[in-house]
Amino acid sequence: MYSEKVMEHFLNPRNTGTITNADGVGEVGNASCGDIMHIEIKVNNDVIEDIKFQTFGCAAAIASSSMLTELVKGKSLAEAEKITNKSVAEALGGLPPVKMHCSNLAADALRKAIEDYRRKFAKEGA
Amino acid sequence: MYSEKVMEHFLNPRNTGTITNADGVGEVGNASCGDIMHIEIKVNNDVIEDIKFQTFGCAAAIASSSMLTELVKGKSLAEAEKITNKSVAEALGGLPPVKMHCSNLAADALRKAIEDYRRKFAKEGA
Amino acid sequence: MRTVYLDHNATTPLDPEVYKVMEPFIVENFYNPSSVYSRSRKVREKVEEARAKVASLLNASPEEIIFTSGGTEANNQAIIGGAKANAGKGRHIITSAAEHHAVLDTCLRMEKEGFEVTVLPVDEYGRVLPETLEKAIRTETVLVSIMYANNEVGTINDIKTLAEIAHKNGSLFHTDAVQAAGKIKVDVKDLGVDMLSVSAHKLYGPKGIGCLYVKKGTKIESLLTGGGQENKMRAGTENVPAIIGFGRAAELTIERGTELENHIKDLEKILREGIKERIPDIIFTGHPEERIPGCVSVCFKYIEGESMLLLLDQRGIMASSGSACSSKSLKASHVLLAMGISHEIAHGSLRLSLGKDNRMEDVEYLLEVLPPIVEKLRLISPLYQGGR
Amino acid sequence: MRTVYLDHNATTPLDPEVYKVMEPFIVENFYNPSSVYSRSRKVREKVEEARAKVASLLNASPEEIIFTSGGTEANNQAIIGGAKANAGKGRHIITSAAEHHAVLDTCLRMEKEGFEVTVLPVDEYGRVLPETLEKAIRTETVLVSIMYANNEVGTINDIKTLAEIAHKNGSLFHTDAVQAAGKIKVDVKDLGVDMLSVSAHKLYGPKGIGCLYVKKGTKIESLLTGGGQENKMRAGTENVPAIIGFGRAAELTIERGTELENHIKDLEKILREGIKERIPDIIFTGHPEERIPGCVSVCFKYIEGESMLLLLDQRGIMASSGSACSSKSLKASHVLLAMGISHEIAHGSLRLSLGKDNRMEDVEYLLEVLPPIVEKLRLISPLYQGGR
Ligand SMILES: Cc1ncc(COP(=O)(O)O)c(C=O)c1O
Ligand SMILES: Cc1ncc(COP(=O)(O)O)c(C=O)c1O
Repeated sequence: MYSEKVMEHFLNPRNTGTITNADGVGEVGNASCGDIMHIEIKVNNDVIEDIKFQTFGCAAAIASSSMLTELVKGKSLAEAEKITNKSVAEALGGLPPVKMHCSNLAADALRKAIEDYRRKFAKEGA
Repeated sequence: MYSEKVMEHFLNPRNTGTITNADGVGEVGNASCGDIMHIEIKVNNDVIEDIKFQTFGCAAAIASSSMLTELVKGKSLAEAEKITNKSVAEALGGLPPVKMHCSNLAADALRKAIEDYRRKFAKEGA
Repeated sequence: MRTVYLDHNATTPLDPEVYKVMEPFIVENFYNPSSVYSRSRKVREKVEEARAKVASLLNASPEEIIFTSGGTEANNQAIIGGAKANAGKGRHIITSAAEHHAVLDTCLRMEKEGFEVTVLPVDEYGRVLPETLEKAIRTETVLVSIMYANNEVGTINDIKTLAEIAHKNGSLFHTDAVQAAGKIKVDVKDLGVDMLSVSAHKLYGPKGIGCLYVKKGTKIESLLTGGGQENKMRAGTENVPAIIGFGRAAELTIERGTELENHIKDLEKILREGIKERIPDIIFTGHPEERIPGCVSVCFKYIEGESMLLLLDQRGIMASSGSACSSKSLKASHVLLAMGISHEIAHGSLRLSLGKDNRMEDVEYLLEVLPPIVEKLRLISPLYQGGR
Repeated sequence: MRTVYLDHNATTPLDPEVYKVMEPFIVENFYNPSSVYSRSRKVREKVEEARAKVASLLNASPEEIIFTSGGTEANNQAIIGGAKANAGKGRHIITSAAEHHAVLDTCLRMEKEGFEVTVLPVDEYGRVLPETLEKAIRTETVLVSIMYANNEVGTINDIKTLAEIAHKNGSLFHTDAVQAAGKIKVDVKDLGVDMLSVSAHKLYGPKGIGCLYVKKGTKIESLLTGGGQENKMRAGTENVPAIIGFGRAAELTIERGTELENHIKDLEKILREGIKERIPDIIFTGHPEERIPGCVSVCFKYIEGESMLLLLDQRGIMASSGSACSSKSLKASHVLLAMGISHEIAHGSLRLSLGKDNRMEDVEYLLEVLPPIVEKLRLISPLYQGGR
């Protein structure tokens, strides 16, 4: 069903948990659809210095979150924003068609976290 | 499917064939229903001295004919007329429900042969 | 790696005793039971012996048993065939919200054929309350189909009372006993049902075979038309080895009596208590007493079922979350939702179903493996406050 | 006693090679392919491999194969599911008088659902002539179902031409290829059909499994509702060992190529000539050339089929008279009658169907045993003048 990469990330998820005093926080999904993703980032000089996730969901959702954090950690915000749900799925070696919707959440959660950071930053900058 | 008795009579039918100068001939059935029974009798002093059959039909039909001839050979016409299709089936140890109609022919053919004999006899007697 | 099978409600291992009687009919005695030669007639005899055994398991007569390709076909046959043949009575069907899809979806589909369908709600334990049926039933109700035992939570319905209500109203009563047969006594006369479905692979028999009990005198239409097999009620060359295996599985079930039931109940008790002791924030679902033995259905808050299953699988434990049939679907179990459980909690469901070969060591192993898995998933769950 | 099986159109012996691949999935790998754990997923993979093999036999894609419980279900599924899903086009169905009951009776049953059914006549060989279809087809014809090869007389229809006529009219075309698959090449693309039925037990595979090919894009309704198996087209826990066996049987059929066909044709020729030489007053039925290999259908004047079969059985020869499925019925074969053969002659039909394990000795034995049997029965037949 799942690729080896998915299983590897699911069994050993990277960057789980939360960040004390995170610069940006994003959450998407809801329990009724079966998936919730929560992402927190620490930003320094427009670079994602640290990122952590918490996910309620199936193996595909957990693996997608984990893969996303690996993909963007150390990247600039501009680069990170280019990451799509599709590129997360691709990095995982593909997801079963029936599970594609799960990877749809990870990039969305990150975008929300970046927005959140920008909102705060904009205020501080103002 | 068939009792041993049925199979025995089917494999070794008694009294097959025709009688030269038969006193009575009876035939019932038609090819479209799948069974035809032809019975010839030789009568002496109101006793069935000889009886032969020819049957086109399934094993149950052949066995019923054979059994009927055994049952009535040597019997008086009065006794022979008491033989019913049911008693033929019983003498065979029963027939499968789906085949009951086949034994329905044997006694009918005999009755027709007796009628035929009586008709001729009546004429001669008259 | 050690493996522990705890998914007996999905399917059961074929009993080697069953296999033994099937085997000669797979390769050697392959004859079509409808042919007239003696070898075929011997096969036919064995088929009829199997029918008698299955009938005996249900306290029915052999002529009341129609072999089908499984529980699903039996349910479809009962509902479509029963409703259509008796539509003169009316075009209203009643079923329950906790049914297996083979009943629920088949009933709903009858709407296309001009039937009206009422789906009865169930209580928090998944039971259909007799008063609910009393209220819903009408003169035009042609058929009531309510399951004997639920596949997800194990809850047993009071079929006897429900069937009485249907009969008082002149409606046919069908029950899906796929999860009951082999686990508890199934007596069609005592239950008073008109139709009852069974699937062999749920009672240590082969896949691809089941039956529908149809009470003598009950009018039903056949589902599959063709050769006149199964007394004109179910066309198609008989699946001989499977039928013979089903017969033997039925016979073994009778022989086992309540011994197996008791063995499984003992294990279940330890399993339940062990989980309760070791893992907080859980909800056992299903009726506390009116339940088939061996079915432990439990929701673990804050986490999702499939993740649990895959982590259990890593340790050789096989279980299920919701119904096996809908495990590919992304929706929470319709049964748990019908019982009033929230989506969030329903997503965290785990069903452990014990079977005849399970031993105490299996339960102990599960109790050792499960708690850290739940903990691991909770720690990465945004819903779990303990993780923040 | 020597036994000679000459009833391969009724069912075929399971190939030991097929059994070999099924066996591990009967007892050991009993898992439900819909479950999520790895052992189930491995079973799922094998099911999908089998689907690919069956698809390959028919020159179809795996997604175009729906596994069913046999040929009868495949036919019912095609007719009911195809006609209902496309009833927008119209409610007229066309079939032929020589169809197997699984097609003929299922079509006729659709009359109850508001469909009109035309049963096309066949010619003296049992063929549907294209012009007959041309004349009968109408704008409202939603479905045409005409068999590829006839089970009783072996006649092959010109499916390609018939399907073209249906398609020109915008009607769906289904063919029952139960007797064709395994005996002659079946290529769905070349035939141009929308749906095609196959049964595994007619090609040395297991009983209880078959398939319906449904061309991509063809709308059809499912017959059995329930769990979402078979891509939502056929609910019910998969009959895993049977599916895997079907896959292997399909593969072996491909491997055999035309070798088997030639072997059987050789035997058939000797069988036919031998009968013709030894027994007078006979009528071979079926098309002289357009015929599946191995099917010798012959009527012996003045005598009845069942008697012949039982006497043959006494000598260890297994054969059939008319269709195996209707062997319990007392009516003459509807196929022979449709071909214009009289009741009287049709009752004397014998079908000898050769298979892959038959050898020259089997044919010789039959040729030695059959003539005295025919003679014996003729001598006690009132229709036979030679006997008087
Ligand atoms: C309650 C219930 N009904 C029906 C079925 C369907 O049975 P089968 O898979 O034999 O078609 C199942 C099993 O999946 C079940 O648990
Ligand atoms: C032409 C034809 N169609 C359909 C069937 C039915 O197939 P099954 O017995 O697998 O249901 C048969 C065999 O009996 C057949 O010969």
